[in-house]
Amino acid sequence: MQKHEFVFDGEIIDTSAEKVGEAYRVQVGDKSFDIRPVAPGLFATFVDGRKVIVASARDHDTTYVGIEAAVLELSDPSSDGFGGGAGDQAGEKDKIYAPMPGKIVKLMVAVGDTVAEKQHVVIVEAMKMENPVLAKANGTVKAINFAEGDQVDTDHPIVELELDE
Amino acid sequence: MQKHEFVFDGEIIDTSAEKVGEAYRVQVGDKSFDIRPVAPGLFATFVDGRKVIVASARDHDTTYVGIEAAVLELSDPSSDGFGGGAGDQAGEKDKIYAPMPGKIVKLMVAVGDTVAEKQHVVIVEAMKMENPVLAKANGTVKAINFAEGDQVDTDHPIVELELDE
Amino acid sequence: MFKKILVANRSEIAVRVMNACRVLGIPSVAVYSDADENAKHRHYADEAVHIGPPPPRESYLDIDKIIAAAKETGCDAIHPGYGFLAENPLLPRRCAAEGIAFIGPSPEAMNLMGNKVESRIKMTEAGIPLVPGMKSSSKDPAVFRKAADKAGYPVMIKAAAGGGGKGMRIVHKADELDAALEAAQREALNAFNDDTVYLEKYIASPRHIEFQVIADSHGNAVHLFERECSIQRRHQKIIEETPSVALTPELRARMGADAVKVAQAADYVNAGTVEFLFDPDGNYYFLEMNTRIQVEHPITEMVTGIDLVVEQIRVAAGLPLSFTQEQLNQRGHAIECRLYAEDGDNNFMPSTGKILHYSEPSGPGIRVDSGVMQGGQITIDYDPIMAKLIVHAPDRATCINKTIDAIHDYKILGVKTSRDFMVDVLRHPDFVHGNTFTDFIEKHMGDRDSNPAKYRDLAAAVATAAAMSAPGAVSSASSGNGVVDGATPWQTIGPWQIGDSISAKA
Amino acid sequence: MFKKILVANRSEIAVRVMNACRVLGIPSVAVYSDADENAKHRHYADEAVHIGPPPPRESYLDIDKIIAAAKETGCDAIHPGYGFLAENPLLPRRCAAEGIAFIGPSPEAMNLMGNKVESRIKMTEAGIPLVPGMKSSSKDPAVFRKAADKAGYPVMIKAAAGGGGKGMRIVHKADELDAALEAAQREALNAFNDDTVYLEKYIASPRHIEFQVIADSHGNAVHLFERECSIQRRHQKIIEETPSVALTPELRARMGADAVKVAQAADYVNAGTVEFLFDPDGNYYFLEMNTRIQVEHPITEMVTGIDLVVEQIRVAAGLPLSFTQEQLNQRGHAIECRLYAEDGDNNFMPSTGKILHYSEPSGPGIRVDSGVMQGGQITIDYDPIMAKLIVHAPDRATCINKTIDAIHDYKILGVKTSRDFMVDVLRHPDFVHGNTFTDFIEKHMGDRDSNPAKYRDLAAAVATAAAMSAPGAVSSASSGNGVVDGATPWQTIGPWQIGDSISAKA
Repeated sequence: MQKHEFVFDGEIIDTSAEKVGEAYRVQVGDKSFDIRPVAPGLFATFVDGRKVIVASARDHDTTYVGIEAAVLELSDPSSDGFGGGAGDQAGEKDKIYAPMPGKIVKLMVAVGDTVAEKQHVVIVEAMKMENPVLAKANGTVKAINFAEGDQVDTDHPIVELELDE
Repeated sequence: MQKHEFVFDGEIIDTSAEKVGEAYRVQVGDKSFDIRPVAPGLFATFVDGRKVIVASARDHDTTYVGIEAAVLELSDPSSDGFGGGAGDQAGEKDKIYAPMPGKIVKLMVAVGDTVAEKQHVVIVEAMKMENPVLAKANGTVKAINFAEGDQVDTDHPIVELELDE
Repeated sequence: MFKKILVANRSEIAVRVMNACRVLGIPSVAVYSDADENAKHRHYADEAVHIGPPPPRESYLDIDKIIAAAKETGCDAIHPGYGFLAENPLLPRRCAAEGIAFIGPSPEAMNLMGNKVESRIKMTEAGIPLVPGMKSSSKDPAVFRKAADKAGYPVMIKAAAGGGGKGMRIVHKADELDAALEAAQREALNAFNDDTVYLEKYIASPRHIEFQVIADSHGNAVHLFERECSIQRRHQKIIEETPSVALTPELRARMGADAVKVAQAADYVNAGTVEFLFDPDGNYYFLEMNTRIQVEHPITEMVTGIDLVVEQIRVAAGLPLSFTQEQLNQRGHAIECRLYAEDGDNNFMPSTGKILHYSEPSGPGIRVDSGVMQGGQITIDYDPIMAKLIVHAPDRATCINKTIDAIHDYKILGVKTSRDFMVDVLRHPDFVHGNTFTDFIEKHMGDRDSNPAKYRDLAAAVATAAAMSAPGAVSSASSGNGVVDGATPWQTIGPWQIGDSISAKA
Repeated sequence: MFKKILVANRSEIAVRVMNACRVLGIPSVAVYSDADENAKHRHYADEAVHIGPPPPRESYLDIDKIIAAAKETGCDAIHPGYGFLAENPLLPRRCAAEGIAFIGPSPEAMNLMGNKVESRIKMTEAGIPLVPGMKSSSKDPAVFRKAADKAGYPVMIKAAAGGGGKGMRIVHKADELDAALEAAQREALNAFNDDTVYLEKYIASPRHIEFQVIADSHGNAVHLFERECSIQRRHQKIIEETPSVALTPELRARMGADAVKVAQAADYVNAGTVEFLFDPDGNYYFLEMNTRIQVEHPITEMVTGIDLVVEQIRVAAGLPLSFTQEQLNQRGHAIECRLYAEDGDNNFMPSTGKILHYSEPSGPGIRVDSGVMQGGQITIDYDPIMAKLIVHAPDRATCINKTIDAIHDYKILGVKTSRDFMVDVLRHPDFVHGNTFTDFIEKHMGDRDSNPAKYRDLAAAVATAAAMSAPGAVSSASSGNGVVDGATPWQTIGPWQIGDSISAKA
């Protein structure tokens, strides 16, 4: 019986599992799943009584699991607090990051502005498209760390907010 | 520069090869081939100026190579004289083996009979089909090691011949 | 519609039927013997039930076990595929008694058509042209000798319960008749558990042209045009195509109408195939009707756009046909190549072993119906069909070339196949010109020289690269832990450099 | 016919064109930038030539480099795919000067249709119905304001050189016009190196219905029926289907005849697409003609059985069309889903990274045109389209269900896609009922909740099994040595036991 721990959406999930023949019987809470490896990165299991193939792959501290059309990202709890990834993954709603490396074509807020959740604050051009970046919560702009025309990566916040209570 | 040796159809083939980037440049006689791994067991190369995908797999001492619709079997020279496989591969024309495990349904020759190349000598039933087994050379039947109804494998000759000169 | 379907078969046809179930949103249940513990059809189904040891009589042919598996898993219908129990009327009878639907014809229609002798009588009455021969079977070799003398040699002995070339023998001379009769009876007994055989005149150099039909329980019956299956070895089809180059639109309409008449005469409800011999003078003779989905059904699907197995299931569920004769047409050309585990360079001797490497071709117009996986074992227990390659193209010439390309891209190592043999058939001028008769292989391929030695040096180079490449880059029999891959060659093509620094040189 | 064809493009369309070359037996040459050193299109071709750094202007858009690559490899024809140079008349002009055939229209026809303003004038003359708007472009915002007031808000700003939603803006109110104009011009400049934009009336809630046409150099021009491409986000198509539920046979024939008239008015020789807006009252308006093979061409191939790229190459080689209008018909229903590297749950934000796992669906009626491989990198350099899933079925309802199944079987990990978003579209009652208008996503998907949390426990169980399974059973980013696999899930399904001992329990 092996124990494992994953973080999904800020919550810890505990699992315990044993090998039964070629498959793994995994206990998650009060549910039991049988998961059988069928090919590199592919597993067979059941969803709503129908056999399905699910996919899994790891990158650094994250396990990606593809079930039907959904992809879930599970982090190792050991990595970096809960979230384990770039800032955007960590649930830091006060920092606004570019979703991908690109060029800032428009800054739509200034320090001191109040912004609402889902408000467009920056436009980043990447892959030949202008991509609006949205605020993740209501707040006031505390800092702007880049200027229009700057190249940005995904590790440094473009805009920082003072969140409303 | 690495040297390799294979046996094909009773003949030794010497190769020498070096790695060039991700590919292997292999010299065989006065010809040079570039072979690039593209996936597990698959390689890209050229036949008559067109890019083709070829397949390769090993089992025991034999390397199987699939090129276009052909499959070639190359043996390691170290294994067992030249041939390296079951008797049928070794070019022993005086011994007649079942091509696959099965049941002898008919023996069509007796000790002392003369047989001609391609003459049907035994019928072996396997996979629900009656499969004639042919003599591989002209000769005289020296020994018959099984009876009708016997199960045979591929390692023991059913009929042994005294070959004509 | 059915709630859950048990597929009483194995290999590619079981997978094909399960695919139709998926399209219809119906869960499927596989049955498997010990030999098929890791077979593709077992894993493809939603559920699977073990039904016994490898010999078919103790598993796939055991009606009690099939019925028990269906009841255990709550199936309300059974699809028999082809072969095994597909043409055994005991299965539909038992299904009826157990309240399970049988996806196939009534036992009466199956009985009639399954017995080649009875069906000949019925079809003579219905006005369908027939090959001259015995009106009934016999155990007495003298009756066969007399019938053969009357029809004139060459004659053909065929299993009454037959199909697939088993229990079939051509006899050219009177003194060969007794031995051939004995062999045919023995094979028929083994294959069908019934040694009844009969005899008819052997038509030299005919084409084998068959018509796909389907009929529902509401009185609708249509044909889905022809398939030409003249390329046979030992009376077993290996390459099929549609349309046939031999048919004019008029002849096609006439034969199609006769095929529908055959189905109607038998009160037939299901997909079925009416086989005709087509002689060089343009006459055709009813040969037999196969009361099941046929191995070569996909080429009809390609040119008509109809999913025959889906339609077969719908019809079995009592639904009317979802199309009329007028709505059907033929589009383009389709060829099927049967990949048997056999040695195309050595008299089609069955080949067994482990599949060391397996990768399928892919692309627009290319379909593979397969029942095998890399790492799988081909054993002596069952028919050696591993997969079918089906290619669709706008015209016959393009289709031939596309098929050859696809065969080249189809990689199977460890078990012998007749891939190279089939390429030689497809390239033969007589095939290209449509001169396809059932003696094609005997006539044109007898002195064929496969000569793989032309690839000798390249093969040694590849073997060298394989030996040198990183562990894991080459699949190996010893690494077979059930984790498999069946990537198609061109889907998975990886890093490759070309240009000044590295290229092919002679 | 051509001796060797250079494909001046990348990703899935380059692979698609090379596949047509293979069908025709013509060797193909790829070009690739530094970013595409390991890209699929590079490896799929017979030869490949490196043409520079990642930015398109220094590689895929550099005509000198393309021509030099063609000459270096002895190509006598160039296929431009879609995007990049496909609608740039400088390439056919240069090809003509260098004695290389261009597989596309004449520069004159391209010029005419590439310029939305000129083409509107020409089509008005030809009697084709048009959306009211500006007759010519301008740099002066005041001209746009005046035209907008005349046509009445809402209006739409479009790039004259445009396509794919770039440089396009809807403006609902006068005070939004200036900002939108500026943004559209900026995007147009970046995308097409030309900031010319124009304005026309915005038709609210229309359908986008386009007709595939093809014309040869012998005066033959036909249409291959419609594609409905109403499911768009940010004016970019994501799901296309054919036939359209909105067309009656009469309307189809009339619009098809108008589409042919458009091609003829432009002296057009090549495959092309005539786009119409179709308003809720059944009126249609000419929108533009795309003078290239279109992203969504495969659905037309599925229902007509024609290989459009093969036909395009034949026509460019001076051969007549291999079919007439009368020989064409629509069979069944086809749906295409575009797989972009983007986050369907987050405003379609582009996504980059390494493809950690990649496996494609397969089976009868399922086709995948893809340009990516497991282990490949999705970078910011190019359009985020990775692959197209194309599904064909006898009817629309079956096609929708089969498409959802195929999306489920399509596994891509490491880069985000809108697969789940597309399943939600396909399942939406308005989609199922054919209520497909260009505002579908805005209207129905705005408050969509993807909620992958329902799979939370199962995902944790799979992650646990993955962690426990043998090394190598799980693909890992760190193992990426260029050895890839792209096996389809159901092709490669391996050992699996079910029955009493082990099964799914809740």
